[in-house]
Amino acid sequence: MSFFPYAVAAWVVLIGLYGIVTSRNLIHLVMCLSVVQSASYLVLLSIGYKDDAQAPIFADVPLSTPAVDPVVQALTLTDVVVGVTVTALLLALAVQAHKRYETLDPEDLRPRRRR
Amino acid sequence: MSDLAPLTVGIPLIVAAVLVGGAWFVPRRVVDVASLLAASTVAVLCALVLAKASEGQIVYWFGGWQPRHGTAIGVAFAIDQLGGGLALFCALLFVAAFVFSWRYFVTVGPLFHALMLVFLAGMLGFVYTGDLFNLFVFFELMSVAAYALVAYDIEEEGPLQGALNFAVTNTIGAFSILTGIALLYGRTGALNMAQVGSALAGGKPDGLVIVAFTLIVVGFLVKAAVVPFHFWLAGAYSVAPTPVCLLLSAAMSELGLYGLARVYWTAFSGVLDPGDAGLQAVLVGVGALTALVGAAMCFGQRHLKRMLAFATVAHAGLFLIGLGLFDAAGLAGTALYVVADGCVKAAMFVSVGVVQHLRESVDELRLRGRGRDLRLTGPLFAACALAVAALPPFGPFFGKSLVEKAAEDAGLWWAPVVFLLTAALTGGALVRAAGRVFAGLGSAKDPIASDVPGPREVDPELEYRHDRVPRTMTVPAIALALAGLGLGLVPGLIGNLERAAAQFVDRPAYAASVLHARPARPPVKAPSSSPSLLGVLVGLASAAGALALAAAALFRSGLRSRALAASEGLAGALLARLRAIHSGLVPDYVTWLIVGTALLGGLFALTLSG
Amino acid sequence: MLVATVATSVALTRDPLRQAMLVSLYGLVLGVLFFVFQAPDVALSQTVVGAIALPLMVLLALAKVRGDEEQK
Amino acid sequence: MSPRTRLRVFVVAGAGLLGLLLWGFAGLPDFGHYAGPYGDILNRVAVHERSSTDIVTAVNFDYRAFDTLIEEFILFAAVIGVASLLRALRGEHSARPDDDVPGRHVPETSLAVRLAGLVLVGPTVLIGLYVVAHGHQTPGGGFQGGVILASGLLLTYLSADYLTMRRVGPTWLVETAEGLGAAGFVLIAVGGLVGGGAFFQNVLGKGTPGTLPSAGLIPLSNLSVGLAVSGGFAYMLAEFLQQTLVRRGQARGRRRKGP
Repeated sequence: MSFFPYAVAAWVVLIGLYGIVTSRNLIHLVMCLSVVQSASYLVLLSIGYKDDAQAPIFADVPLSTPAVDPVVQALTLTDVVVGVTVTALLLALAVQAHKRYETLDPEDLRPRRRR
Repeated sequence: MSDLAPLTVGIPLIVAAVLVGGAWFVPRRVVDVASLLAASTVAVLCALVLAKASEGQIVYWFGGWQPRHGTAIGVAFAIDQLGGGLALFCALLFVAAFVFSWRYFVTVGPLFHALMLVFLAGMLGFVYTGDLFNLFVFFELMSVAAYALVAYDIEEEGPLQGALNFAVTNTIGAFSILTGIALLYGRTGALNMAQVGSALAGGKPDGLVIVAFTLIVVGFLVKAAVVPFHFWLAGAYSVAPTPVCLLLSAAMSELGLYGLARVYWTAFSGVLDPGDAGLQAVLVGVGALTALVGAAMCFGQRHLKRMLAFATVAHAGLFLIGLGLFDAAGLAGTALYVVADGCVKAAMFVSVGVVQHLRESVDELRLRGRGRDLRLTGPLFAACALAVAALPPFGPFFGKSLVEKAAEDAGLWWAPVVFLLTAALTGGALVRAAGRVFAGLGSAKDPIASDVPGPREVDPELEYRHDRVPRTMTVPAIALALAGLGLGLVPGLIGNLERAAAQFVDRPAYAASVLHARPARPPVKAPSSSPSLLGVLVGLASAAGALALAAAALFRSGLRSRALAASEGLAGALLARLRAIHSGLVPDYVTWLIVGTALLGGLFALTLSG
Repeated sequence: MLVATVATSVALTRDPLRQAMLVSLYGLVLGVLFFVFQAPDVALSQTVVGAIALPLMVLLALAKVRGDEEQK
Repeated sequence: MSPRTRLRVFVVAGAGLLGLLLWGFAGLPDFGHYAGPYGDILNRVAVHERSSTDIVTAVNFDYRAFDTLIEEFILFAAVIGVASLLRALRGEHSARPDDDVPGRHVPETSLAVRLAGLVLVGPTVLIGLYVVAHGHQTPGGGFQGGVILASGLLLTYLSADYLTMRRVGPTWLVETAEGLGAAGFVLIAVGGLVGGGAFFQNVLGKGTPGTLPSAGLIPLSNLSVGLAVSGGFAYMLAEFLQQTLVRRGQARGRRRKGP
């Protein structure tokens, strides 16, 4: 059980990448990318977890209670925001690409000329 | 005095926020002036910071959270001479870019300027920071600003795909870096680079360390556009607006490599021995591959911006060779090479921008002879092309020969050959372009050149046509070119760089300075070297090779030799293979990224864990 | 375990509209998991972002694209 | 590469990557047995030093506030990016703003949704504000609250229509909020520099842990982040929303022009 969360994270990375590699739709691709990113939240939070410890919030518990690592949580928080902003930008790009090329399938964007 | 360091990041951010907040009230000229002023102020501040950093490393703790008992609890900037110098270089490039864009975009509001300022802040913070997670955050800031800037010119023909590929691959790169950082945090419980380094030092390079190193290296190599992570670059650069191109090519790729060097020397050098032959072989090998692939692709382009983009790839490979030597001499040479080459390439991008501005095309063949009346831009471009071919005594030559020398000292006898080939091919392509566009030489057909013509754009941002080149465009071109060409001749610069590099690679001193407030000073005396006779010969040879290649490409119909035809066929076949790989599809590029990561990881595992 | 399953189904769903729903579910599941990991702050923001903001943007983008295709 | 070869290559390389990741993760401390020093130190000292009972917020807005500042500007850059990406079509395709097109087709909304939306707007905004204000004591903070506030704006859209939404939160206001919030955060940092000697130096009294006006500058930072985030997200959502409408309006325009 002690390794399980990490294995899940690795699996999430792989499956997200698989989705990207086989994607036929740019919006689908962007969502798969956000799945890949979510793996990093999993890794970070799993690292900081401690058995039998409470959340790092001392609003109504004594200060001596063991608590899980707050730093990884702060990092994850930042990471979540970064992830969603990048996703938003990518979605805007995908919408714009659809306007331009009238397709979302990457295969249709394949160039026909020598590069 | 050390309070100035955070201001270099704060000022552009606050100006950007004000520009956007007041977006609808502020006239365009005010925006121009404000952003130019902000960039210049930042450049001055960077110079002051650099001056201070040469007296000893600046360590600045945000919020005043000094480390307790040698444990960092806050975020710090740690600025040494090399970092300070690089930051100054970036800031100056931004000044040039803002001057150039004075007349470039006419119709757009302040969004462009705000993005540029955010981009500037991202670069500076990335260079200055001494904290791993902060490094990641700045990396993302830089990236997001860059994605938006690349796609900024939405009216042009192909930006979106380039921007999309750029954004997807670089996001995966950033994810890779973050996972690497998470692994390090899990092992060491620290995010400060110095502390991570101290915690890792002396340990054995086990799976976690190697995988973390691989992931971080991959992330930075994606940004630096090193084969096989380079695919996004040409598409992105060839579509970005000229001022953005200048920054991407001259600064951003190089910052990726800087990040690699910084993280390696501060965090990993205690556990992965810099003298390790395997480590060196992997990175130098990847660098050499990148240089050759980039150079070959560069020679096969006719879209001038794509040509410069592949030249950027090729040079990133050369820089990686310099860094991959993992010693101070290689680092110093690379630093000089980066700055000189960056200035030269920025000047060339500006020249292309001028041509595009006047002739509405960036296509080498279509432009043939149409640049003849550009009395200033033509010679400038040609001189820069020769500088790329490492003609002595131009700036890039000095950097290149220093790296070559360091490589030879490290026992890599074949390195000068790679340098020679790369410089000759990239320089040759650019000299060819200069000859065709500005002198009208050669024919308007080229069997080797790519079929992708430069987009036939009528730049909608230019509401009025110019027959004259605005001075705001020529001045930065001249300034950049002069800086790049003359850099190697600045007295004492090389010695200074070598001292700075020696400080950069001294991990224990860095850690002591950051964690225990013991100021690290650059060593007083370092062996100063100058280019050897062999270096000069190699430089002359590569310049001659560039001229010969350009001549062969331009006057092929006049020289009906069988050998030429045969070599042309061979080159064509080789290029066809390479081009097939550059398919322009995101899924392909992501697949290559995965392949590259797995390969690099495997190689590191084989060479390091023994 | 649940996370892995939902993530897999997100990546394997081809129809973007259905995928958007699954992404929302995935965000929710992750949020719950983070709560179990004793990270209420992160759980809150993950739920807000992953289950609401992100799928909303995707849906809007899809609506836009669909609208374009209909009119063709 | 054809899709098939790509898949083959991926299977091989992906297996390598999976192995690599697992090898790396194997070196981590066992799940649930982490013992890094950084977080423990903060857990011990932060309540005293910062009077903030939520340590995560203390880390985000004080110890590592600089990260959060940059994160805010990533959001800022993305918002500008979305705005600049989606900008062209407005000028390009429809000469006048679509909202003014007479007889514009308003998407049908059922009465139930409208009612539910209207009922929810108030609480949503309230919850958003609460989450922002109490970030230093309980879970939540400027970011989470900001997103909730932004989604409140979208509820307005659901319950009424786009025009009302524009009236409630005009674009320039939203954008100004975004800029102000972001600038405010930098100003707080600079204020620390002027008042206390370091970027982000705390210059206000710490107050009693657990009460609303405590924890020094953290609530202020929270507030400006909340402003920036709600402005930013609202702007992005509105921008996407407008995209769906622009075309609809334009489709009508085209049909009118057609034979």
